[in-house]
Amino acid sequence: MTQIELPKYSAKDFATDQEVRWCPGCGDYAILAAVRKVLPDLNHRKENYVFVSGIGCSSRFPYYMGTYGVHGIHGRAPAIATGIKSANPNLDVWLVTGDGDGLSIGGNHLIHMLRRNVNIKVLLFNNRIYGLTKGQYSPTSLTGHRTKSTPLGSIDHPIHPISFALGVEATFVARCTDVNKGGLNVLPDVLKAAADHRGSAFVEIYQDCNVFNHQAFFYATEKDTARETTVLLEHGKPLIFGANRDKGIRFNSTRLEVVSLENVKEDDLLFHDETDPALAFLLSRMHHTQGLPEPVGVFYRVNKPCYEDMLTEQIEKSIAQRGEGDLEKLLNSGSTWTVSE
Amino acid sequence: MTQIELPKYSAKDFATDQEVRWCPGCGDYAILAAVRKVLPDLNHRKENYVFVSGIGCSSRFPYYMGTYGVHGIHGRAPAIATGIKSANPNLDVWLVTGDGDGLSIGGNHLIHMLRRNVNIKVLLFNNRIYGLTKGQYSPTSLTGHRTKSTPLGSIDHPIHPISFALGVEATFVARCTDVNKGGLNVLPDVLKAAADHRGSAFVEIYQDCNVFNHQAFFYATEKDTARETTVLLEHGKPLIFGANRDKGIRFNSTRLEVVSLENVKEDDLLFHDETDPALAFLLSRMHHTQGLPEPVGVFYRVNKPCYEDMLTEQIEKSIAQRGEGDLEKLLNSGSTWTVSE
Amino acid sequence: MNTPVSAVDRKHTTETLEGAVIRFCGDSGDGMQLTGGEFTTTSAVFGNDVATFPDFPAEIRAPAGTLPGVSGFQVNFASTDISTPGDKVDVLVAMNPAGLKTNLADLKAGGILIVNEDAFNNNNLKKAGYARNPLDDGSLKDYKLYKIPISRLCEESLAETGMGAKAIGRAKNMYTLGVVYWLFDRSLEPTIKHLTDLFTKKKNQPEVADLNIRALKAGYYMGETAEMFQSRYIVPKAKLAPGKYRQISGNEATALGLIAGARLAKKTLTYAGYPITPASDILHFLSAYKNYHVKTLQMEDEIAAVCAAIGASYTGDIAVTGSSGPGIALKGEGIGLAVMTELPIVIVNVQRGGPSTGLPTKTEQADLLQAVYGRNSECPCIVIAARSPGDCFDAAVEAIRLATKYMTPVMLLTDGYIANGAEPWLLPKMSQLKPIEIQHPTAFNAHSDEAEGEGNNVYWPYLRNENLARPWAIPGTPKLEHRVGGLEKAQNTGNVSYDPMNHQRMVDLRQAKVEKVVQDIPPTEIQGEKSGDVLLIGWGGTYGSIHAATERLLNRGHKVGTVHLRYINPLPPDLGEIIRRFKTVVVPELNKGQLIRIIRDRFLVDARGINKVQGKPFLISELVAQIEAMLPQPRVERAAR
Amino acid sequence: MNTPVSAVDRKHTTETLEGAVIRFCGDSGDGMQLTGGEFTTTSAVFGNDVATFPDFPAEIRAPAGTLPGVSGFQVNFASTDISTPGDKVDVLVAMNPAGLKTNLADLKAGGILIVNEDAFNNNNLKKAGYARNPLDDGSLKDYKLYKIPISRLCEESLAETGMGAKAIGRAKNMYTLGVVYWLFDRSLEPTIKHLTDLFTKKKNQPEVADLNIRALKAGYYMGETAEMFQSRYIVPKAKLAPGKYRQISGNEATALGLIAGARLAKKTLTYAGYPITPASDILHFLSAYKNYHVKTLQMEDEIAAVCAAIGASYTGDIAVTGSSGPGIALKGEGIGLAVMTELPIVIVNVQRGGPSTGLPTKTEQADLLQAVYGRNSECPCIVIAARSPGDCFDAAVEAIRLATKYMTPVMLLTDGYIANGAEPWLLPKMSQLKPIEIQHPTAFNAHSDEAEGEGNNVYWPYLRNENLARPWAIPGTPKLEHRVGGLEKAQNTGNVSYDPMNHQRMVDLRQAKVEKVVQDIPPTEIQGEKSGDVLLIGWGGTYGSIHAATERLLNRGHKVGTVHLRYINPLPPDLGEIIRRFKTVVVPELNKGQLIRIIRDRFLVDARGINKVQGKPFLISELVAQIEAMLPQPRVERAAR
Ligand SMILES: Cc1ncc(C[n+]2csc(CCOP(=O)(O)OP(=O)(O)O)c2C)c(N)n1
Ligand SMILES: Cc1ncc(C[n+]2csc(CCOP(=O)(O)OP(=O)(O)O)c2C)c(N)n1
Ligand code: SF4
Ligand code: SF4
Ligand SMILES: [Mg+2]
Ligand SMILES: [Mg+2]
Repeated sequence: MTQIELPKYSAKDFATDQEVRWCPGCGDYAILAAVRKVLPDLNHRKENYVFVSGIGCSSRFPYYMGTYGVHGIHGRAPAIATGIKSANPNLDVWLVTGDGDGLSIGGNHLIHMLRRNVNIKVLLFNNRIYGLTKGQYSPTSLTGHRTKSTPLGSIDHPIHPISFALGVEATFVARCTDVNKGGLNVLPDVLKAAADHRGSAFVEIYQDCNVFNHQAFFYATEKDTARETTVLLEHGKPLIFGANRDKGIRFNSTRLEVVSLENVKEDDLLFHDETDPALAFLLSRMHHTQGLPEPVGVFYRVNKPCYEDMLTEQIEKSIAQRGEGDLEKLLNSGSTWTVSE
Repeated sequence: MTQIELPKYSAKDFATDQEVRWCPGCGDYAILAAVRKVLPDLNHRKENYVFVSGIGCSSRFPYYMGTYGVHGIHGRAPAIATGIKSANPNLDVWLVTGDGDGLSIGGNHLIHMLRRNVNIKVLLFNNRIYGLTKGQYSPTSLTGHRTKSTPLGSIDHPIHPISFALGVEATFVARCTDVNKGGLNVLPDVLKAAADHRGSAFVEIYQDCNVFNHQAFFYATEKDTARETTVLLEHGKPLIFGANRDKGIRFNSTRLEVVSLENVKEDDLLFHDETDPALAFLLSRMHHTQGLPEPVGVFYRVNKPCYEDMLTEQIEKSIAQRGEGDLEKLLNSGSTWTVSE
Repeated sequence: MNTPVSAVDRKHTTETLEGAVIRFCGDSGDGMQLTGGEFTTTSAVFGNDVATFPDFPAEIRAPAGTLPGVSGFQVNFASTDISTPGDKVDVLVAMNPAGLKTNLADLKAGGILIVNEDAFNNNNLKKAGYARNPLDDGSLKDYKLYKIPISRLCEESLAETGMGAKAIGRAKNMYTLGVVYWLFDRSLEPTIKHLTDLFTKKKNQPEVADLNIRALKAGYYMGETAEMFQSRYIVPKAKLAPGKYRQISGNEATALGLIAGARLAKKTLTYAGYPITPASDILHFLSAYKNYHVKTLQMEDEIAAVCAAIGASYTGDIAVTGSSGPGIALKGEGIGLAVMTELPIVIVNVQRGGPSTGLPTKTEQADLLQAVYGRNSECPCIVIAARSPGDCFDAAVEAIRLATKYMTPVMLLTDGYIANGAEPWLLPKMSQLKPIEIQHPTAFNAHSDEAEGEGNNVYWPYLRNENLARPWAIPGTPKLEHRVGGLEKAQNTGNVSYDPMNHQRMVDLRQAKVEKVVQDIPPTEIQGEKSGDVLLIGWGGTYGSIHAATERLLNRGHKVGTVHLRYINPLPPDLGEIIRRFKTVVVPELNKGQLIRIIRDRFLVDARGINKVQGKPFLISELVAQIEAMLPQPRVERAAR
Repeated sequence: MNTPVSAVDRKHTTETLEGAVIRFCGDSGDGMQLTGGEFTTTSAVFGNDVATFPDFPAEIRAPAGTLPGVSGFQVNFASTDISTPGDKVDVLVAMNPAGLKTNLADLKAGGILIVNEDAFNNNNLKKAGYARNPLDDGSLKDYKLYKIPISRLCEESLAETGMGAKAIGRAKNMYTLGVVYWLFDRSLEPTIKHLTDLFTKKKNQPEVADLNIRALKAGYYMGETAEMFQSRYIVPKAKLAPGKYRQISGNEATALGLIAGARLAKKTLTYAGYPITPASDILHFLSAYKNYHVKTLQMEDEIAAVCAAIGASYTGDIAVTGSSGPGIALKGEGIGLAVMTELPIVIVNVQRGGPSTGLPTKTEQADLLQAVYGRNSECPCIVIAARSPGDCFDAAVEAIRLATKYMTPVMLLTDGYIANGAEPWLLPKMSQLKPIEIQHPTAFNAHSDEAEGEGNNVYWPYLRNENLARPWAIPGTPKLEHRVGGLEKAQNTGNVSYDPMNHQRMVDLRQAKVEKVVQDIPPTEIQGEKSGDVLLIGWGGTYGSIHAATERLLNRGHKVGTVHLRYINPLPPDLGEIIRRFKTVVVPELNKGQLIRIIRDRFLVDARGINKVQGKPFLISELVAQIEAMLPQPRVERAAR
């Protein structure tokens, strides 16, 4: 395709005339604003964007983006998106889902999209609750969580979205928060990194459901705690955190521990390696409740051929080998015979 | 329950009068024989066993077990089994599935059963192919695999069942092979360990589909290669392998390498720790094609409360607190009023 | 407590009414559902017959003050028998401009319109799309308009509590309720008791209880003192069947019915679900009843839910799954497995607006053909429907009874309207409900040819009893080990069978089993004439509207009879005979014509449909008008009565 | 090459036949499908009309020699027009006792029975459940029995090749085919060519080709020299419509039709599937046609497949998904989304025996009501059906045409019988097929009130054309960015709408759109009488049997007319008028009565069904017998002809 000059877009170009209908104070607003703001910087044509979603509060996202979009059915967005991307690999396909949509009913589709490495950007809004259906527990709800459907507390063990994605061969896995009042503004950088990745990119976003699970992630987003309970992952750099950047993470045999930088040198800290799946998995098990900060940023990033590229390649190779398909010939193939008048 | 004396069972007690209908040479026969042989040793009552499956060659398994059984629908065995186990926690529920049944259509149900830690034993017969539907590629088929539906080779990246299970919070994860001509007879031991585990137990079994994917795992099962391409995991023991047990696995920073025991002391080898999820994950990435032996045995085993226990506990607690539910009272709850004659 | 007594005061004239329809509307945040619910309970406890229609906005919250954010609650209360929340509204209470805009059309000419004047500010007017303030421009001159500065009055009367502005602002619904209570001469007691229970006892927030009770009383006193209303209204007690009553919504009644059904069968209940509007509340209700040995499994999706129910059923529990709309579509394959394995499960379908995600919070009756035909191959299910909130209880018990008697799935159809709507419910006595007999075999039931000896020596899971049901041996029973599954089964032995004649036989048997249910169907009741011009055939949640419309038509002298079906598959055995007694058959449905497809097919009668697909119940008036248009000759002479 | 010439020799008498039905049967491992296929091709190439019926064992392999392991292939070849593989068999070739046991009942009295004598050893006899050897006990005296020691003869004749025993053993099917070729005076050429193509060219195994060709010839010479058969049979060429033919199975024709449809629309085809018997072959065929720009996606399940098709459709591809049985049940929710988003997709349903997993390898026609009604809410789909293997091509093209013209899903029904069966197919000429016009808008199509200026300034995705279809703008088109989804959409703008009247309008529109298809339905063709005693209404894969039965009934002088439907939803507009011209309407179906439900409902005619659910097609004779029993008076006088 010849590159036609790209218009200069602003966040406003990515808005629609539809009223945004989330509850006041919902974390979704911040994510929407961030996405609208990041897209103009990505140098893609607006008409090539397709936002795809399932069902849930989060899944209303496409209605608020002035791009092409499909508000699908519950859990099936990855399959719809795969169809879109296969049909036209030039499109920039983004997928917005929730912890229920993406990990409960839709978990399997997500798995297979990720392992196929279809070049789609997945934003999973994790609010640890079913928002749209008014407050039942979700696969990421903590054990014991009392919700409409678990008045005595949930008895399920929650899924860890990052571990999940790593376990099913995702090639890009990241985490950030809807807002960050601690000063780390990871969301836009992660969105850009996801956009730049050629392949499936999985981004978990801690999101506040203001109505049914308020403050679930305040430890990770509020000014006084965010820097203590989260640590930013940067490839090749040591894991340092704390409001004063005075703490670090270190290996202790195969497990991790927090150390004070007063006692330990930076060089002895754990250095992040985005290409190491087992390290990424280890990092995905860190919980602030165990005294370990929860990593934000890119856990894992590797290059693998992506699905639609291989699909196109097979078609092109097949044409190169067998020639552009001639239907008349195809019909006439096999053993034919002629009955004359 | 009072413990009634257990009959002495033999493998024959677990057979049925139905003809076993797998292709001659199918790996499923060996697994069936092993299961029938192990069950008598487990000291459970025959009438308490329920074998549940989905659809596939492997999923015909329940028909060949003289126990209770449900041959379900494609992919849904974990949900059926969860219903069974919740309804009667005293039953011993085993689930037999294939790489297609369990990881393609049924991946999501498996995830949620595993993370809920329902006390069910899962045997996943991985033959890297759809057997019953006569030879299409499956989620574990290797990239490039030519099958009926991929005449030019598969373009999907395969899923690793062990990584998958670890990523979704399974509490017991193991691997073995249908047969083992290299002398390691892991299958019965793993079956017993799975049976002993209180919680979901996930067992991947490399299985030869004699017709549509013959010899896919011969490297791991045949006499001349098995000891070179597999390594037995034993908790607390170093990873040693080779026909002469002369090779070991060692950490090299965060990655693994093969070393010769001529040069390296056993103490410097990697020691297996069943309770370390990140280590288990690292082990799940080993491939013989990269010169690393593939682990068999138990990758991971931890104790967590299981679903049906917590379910029962909530019911009991609720009864203790609120008293045995009285329906007449319940009907009369809320604001009532009386209309007199 | 110093509450006003409900004696008629002297300052106002009083009018006695047969009944009235009142609708509260406002923003989702204005607490209209609670307000309406309280008014309903109070009226019911007082002794009126009541019927309600809560109308929520779509599941997701709209911005405050906008049209999509409007929440409404309508209640019809009367001294006579009523069966619907009413067509037109006598009193409309609008808490904001958006509420007024979306609801005014339903207010009767000359009706009472109470508005919160304070909410009609520029901002809100704009959000509601009003160019000018309707309170001032004369556009409301056809109504009895009461402009009350509710926000300000409420605030003033609560200022002394020292509570925050937000909390006080929230109490204005109770202030409004107080006004309306005064207007209709209702007691404040039930609401005060409820507020105390809710805030003081349950949530341990006595200050909130106090605030709301103060607001309620302040509103009441305002009515009493402000000389704003010319008249008060009295709606006397209704003559209801004697007994103990409570308000109940359809979803709660379904939940209770399922518990009762399991109890009657002396078994535990497993309910496997996945949240979806408007079925979720069944899951919520049941999950609170753990001490009734109820197991609720919130599964990962609807397919898992139906499959978990199948697993629980195989294991011997009373197994139920429920959903709505797309969730039911997803269960088709699973229901097929239950049909083939001949395991009893109940599938509750709380129908909602569709197709696809459709109008999730709105009602519809458009899943009937899916229930009867919507699975691959010949896959018959028993299908029954509930007609009203309270009837969901009976229908749920019946579903369990039929499923276990015939060893086959039963689909129970309810809908968003009766699921969320509530009505006074005459409490059943458990002791008077018929027990559900279930026997799990514990011994061999057949003699295999191969084996020697006399007496039974095998268990045949597909042997049949007089109802064509197979035996239900459950895991844990020694010697009866057997396997079930989705492949065709040989009659008797239950082994997998590819035999053509066996397949024919089993397909026939599964069908015959469902048809056997006719033996359980009581003679069909006909409301009105037993023969004549028009037979109305209804089903499900339209009962109230059709019933009321029939009354009205009968009053006008039309020869109309009405049948309302509980049993849809199979149909009642006497239906054909009834149909033949009428000149015209009319089938009103909230769909494009579904039951009518089956009626026409089955009875070859040129039935006509009255159909509406607007996410809303029928109005009595529209039914009457359409039916009258179909009647051979308008009975003018009697219509004048 | 030194192949026998097909001249009639002197040693044997020759009989000329109008046609013959031959069935090859044996163990799954005996290569019966290949054998039957070769005989068919040879006969077709020779100029006979042919029809086939492959009958596989259940998907899973049974142990060698057992009854469930038997594989059969029946071919009917004739010098006249035939439309079914035949009811009864003239020649049965049984390679083992199990084959004999399961197939003998279908052999005509006096028919030819060729058996591989060597296979009738104790072991095999026991596996087949024979207490004594039927070849010796006189039980086969009603047939012309030819006991040939095929294994030994074949082995001897191939000994000199030096190939292994296993390879030689496998070639015995070709030996047998040679015998049969001799018996029916067929040329060996087509098979020799095929063996060479397959083994020498494709698989590079010339030694295997050689082995099989030798076996084939050896069999042929045995027939010639052994003086075993008294007579040879000649089945002359048939008079077929002139043109170029090939053998085609329904699944292959469907695949080709889908490619052709996409070509005619000048678009690329995306086929998203998930393996399932008997639909998998469509996926297999299509996945080999990458150079036709065909994209095949084997998704993780059927739900993903229909959703991927929806995604591809939104993006502008011709999007198709296909499945069978339970796989179709799973697609219901997704189809609903396609209906709501008004996106064109084709769903191919290769029907199989059910319910649930049922009889996966057997045929049935029991998914019709699911196709028409099987989704939540009012969710109409266009439904069409293919009648024969070759017809699948046309039906697939038509499905794509209708889907894109009306912007809505089309369900294409085929079944296991026509999907696996093959028939001679007169090749269509691409140039003579009507192009499918599709326009993707590239500019605004409406004027929004809010915006200033003249001319169009917005894109309305739910504006409608004369067919009520909405425009199909695709991603990548500047300025036409828009969103679709499963919530109810406002007419024109396509915004989410909860408006009651809009909902009614959209429900009506989606229905009206499907009903518009009547304008595409050509006048209904009637086979036989245009009015009279019995109108047969058929649909789908029963065409051959019903057609042949009709011929036979007409020959016997009955006043019978037959209509075979391609269009099921909507029905042809002239069907009602045709129905009224006949005294009785009979609907034969391989189900418990499904089309008949719709016919009765729609036309209020007391249609009667002929129904069979045995996993097998109708026999002509059973149809004739049942229809004759319904005829007012047997026409004895002409039946004697
Ligand atoms: C098939 C189906 N099942 C269930 C639902 C009901 N439903 C809608 S959204 C939702 C869960 C939403 O949770 P999540 O994905 O976490 O999104 P959130 O609202 O929290 O952003 C459910 C259960 C549905 N629409 N469709
Ligand atoms: C809903 C549904 N989809 C598809 C199928 C067809 N099907 C049966 S088994 C199977 C795959 C079997 O593969 P696997 O689970 O690996 O088992 P194997 O036969 O290899 O042991 C498929 C696709 C089905 N029966 N049901
Ligand atoms: S319910 Fe929760 S997630 Fe949904 S819009 Fe409201 S605050 Fe946001
Ligand atoms: S097809 Fe493969 S997996 Fe299935 S029975 Fe045969 S050998 Fe075993
Ligand atoms: Mg959520
Ligand atoms: Mg497999």
